Amino acid sequence: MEINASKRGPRLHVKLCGELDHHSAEQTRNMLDTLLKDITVRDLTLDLSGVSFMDSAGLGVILGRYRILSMRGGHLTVTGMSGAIDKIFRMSGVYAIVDRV
Amino acid sequence: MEINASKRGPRLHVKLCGELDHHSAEQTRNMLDTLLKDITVRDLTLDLSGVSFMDSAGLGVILGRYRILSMRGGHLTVTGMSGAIDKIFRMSGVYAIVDRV
Amino acid sequence: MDNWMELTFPSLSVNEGFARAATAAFASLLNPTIDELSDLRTAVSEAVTNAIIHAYGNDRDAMITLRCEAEGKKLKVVVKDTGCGIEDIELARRPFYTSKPELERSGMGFAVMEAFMDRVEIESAPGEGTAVTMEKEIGVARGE
Amino acid sequence: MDNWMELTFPSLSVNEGFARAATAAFASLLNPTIDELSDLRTAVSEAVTNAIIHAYGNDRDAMITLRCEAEGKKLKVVVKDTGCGIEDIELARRPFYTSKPELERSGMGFAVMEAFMDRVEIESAPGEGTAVTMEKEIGVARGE
Ligand SMILES: Nc1ncnc2c1ncn2[C@@H]1O[C@H](COP(=O)(O)OP(=O)(O)O)[C@@H](O)[C@H]1O
Ligand SMILES: Nc1ncnc2c1ncn2[C@@H]1O[C@H](COP(=O)(O)OP(=O)(O)O)[C@@H](O)[C@H]1O
Repeated sequence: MEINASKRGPRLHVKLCGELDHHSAEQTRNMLDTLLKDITVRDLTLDLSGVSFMDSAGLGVILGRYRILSMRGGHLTVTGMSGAIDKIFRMSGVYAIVDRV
Repeated sequence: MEINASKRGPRLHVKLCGELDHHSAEQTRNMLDTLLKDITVRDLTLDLSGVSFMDSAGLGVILGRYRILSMRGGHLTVTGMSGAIDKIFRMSGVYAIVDRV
Repeated sequence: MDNWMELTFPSLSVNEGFARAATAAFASLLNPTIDELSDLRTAVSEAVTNAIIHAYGNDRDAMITLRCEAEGKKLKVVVKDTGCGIEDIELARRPFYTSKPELERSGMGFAVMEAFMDRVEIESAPGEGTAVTMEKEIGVARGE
Repeated sequence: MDNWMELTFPSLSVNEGFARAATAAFASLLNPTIDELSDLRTAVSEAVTNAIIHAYGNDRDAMITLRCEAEGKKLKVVVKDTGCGIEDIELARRPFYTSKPELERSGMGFAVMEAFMDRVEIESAPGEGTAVTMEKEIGVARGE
């Protein structure tokens, strides 16, 4: 997984590129959590337009980061979902807790 | 295999698109031989720029058509070879009997 | 075309992507739509990942078998392990249930398989292993 | 990464492309160059086609086994059949020799395998079958 991050005040924008499955989940999680160690980050936007594959392991990564952010009163936003990723998000009810643009 | 043919006098130009292996060889051979039934065809140019894969079965198809043409005093020309196809042609000495452009 | 393939590989996470690609390559022979291929890749990824994580834990030398069968437009995929097995299949199928929350598993694996395939059947015996059988009709979205 | 896979499929010509794709998907885990992947696909295609045409003739129900093993940067591929076997291996290896000229075989199959892989070994017993073992170092062209 390749990640590209940029920060502006409390907003962190991260673009993920690659396949987000169980194999890449741990590395992705670690990279994101390193960025989230900066406690001034309140709003994380995950740009998934470069994610060519995602299964429920990716869901776990996203829900885990949502928990970290909501504990500090922050928000998680997802963007750039392919049809397949959108299908998983819809069936799992993710859009009820995570913002989308 | 998809083939696209155009004729001008004794010259037949055929563009092949697809993978030329044993699986597609028979169909490719049949389509080419149907075109070669027209005995006014003397020069056949095979445009291989759309051939994404070729192995020695493809070599067999090309050498077979070369034989048909040389029996009627004609020529076979190949063009648009990828690096991989060029490698097979070089190692098998095809360029000694078949023209290339 | 009636065809099949059987693939065996060790339970390494790097093979999740390989299993997806091999299944997609086989399914391509049935002339699927891009969406069908994507659904299939996702479902296979869930089943293979479960074998790696749940059936075998950290045993990297255990083996997973993936079998695909094509009959007409119907594709059957069986993912089989000889791992720990599932005690309560009904519970396992329940959306959001996971026995490994500490690994940030979402508990949505079987739900995803069910949503992306036409039929999902689980056979399992504790201590012996699990076989997940999934079926999907190919070419439906194209209206064939 | 040390990894392997074993794939079994029936001797249908449609599986020539499938076998190439599955091998390429496995080899991709070794981070090959495009040329190396192309060489590998060609060599595997030759060996699988030979099993279909020569070992089994028109028997569509016979089985072919393709095994890949990765050790460091070395990839080993074994294509195995239980078909008619080869009487004279030295003759079979000779460029332009073919026992099936009526099928427009070029007799270049083994020569192509040798040109595209680092090492090719043939084991065969008449009436029992043939195993073609091929090796190629991956990442060489990249100068790793
Ligand atoms: N192959 C398997 N072997 C043993 N247990 C399994 C297997 N597959 C699934 N399970 C069990 O079923 C539960 C639910 O699976 P699933 O819906 O895929 O969710 P998750 O993988 O996120 O836990 C798992 O947490 C595990 O306890
Ligand atoms: N798997 C096999 N089983 C039996 N005979 C084989 C096998 N592979 C190759 N041969 C024999 O070796 C000969 C040479 O093979 P090859 O160099 O691939 O050329 P071709 O396939 O064009 O005939 C074949 O014509 C056949 O007689």
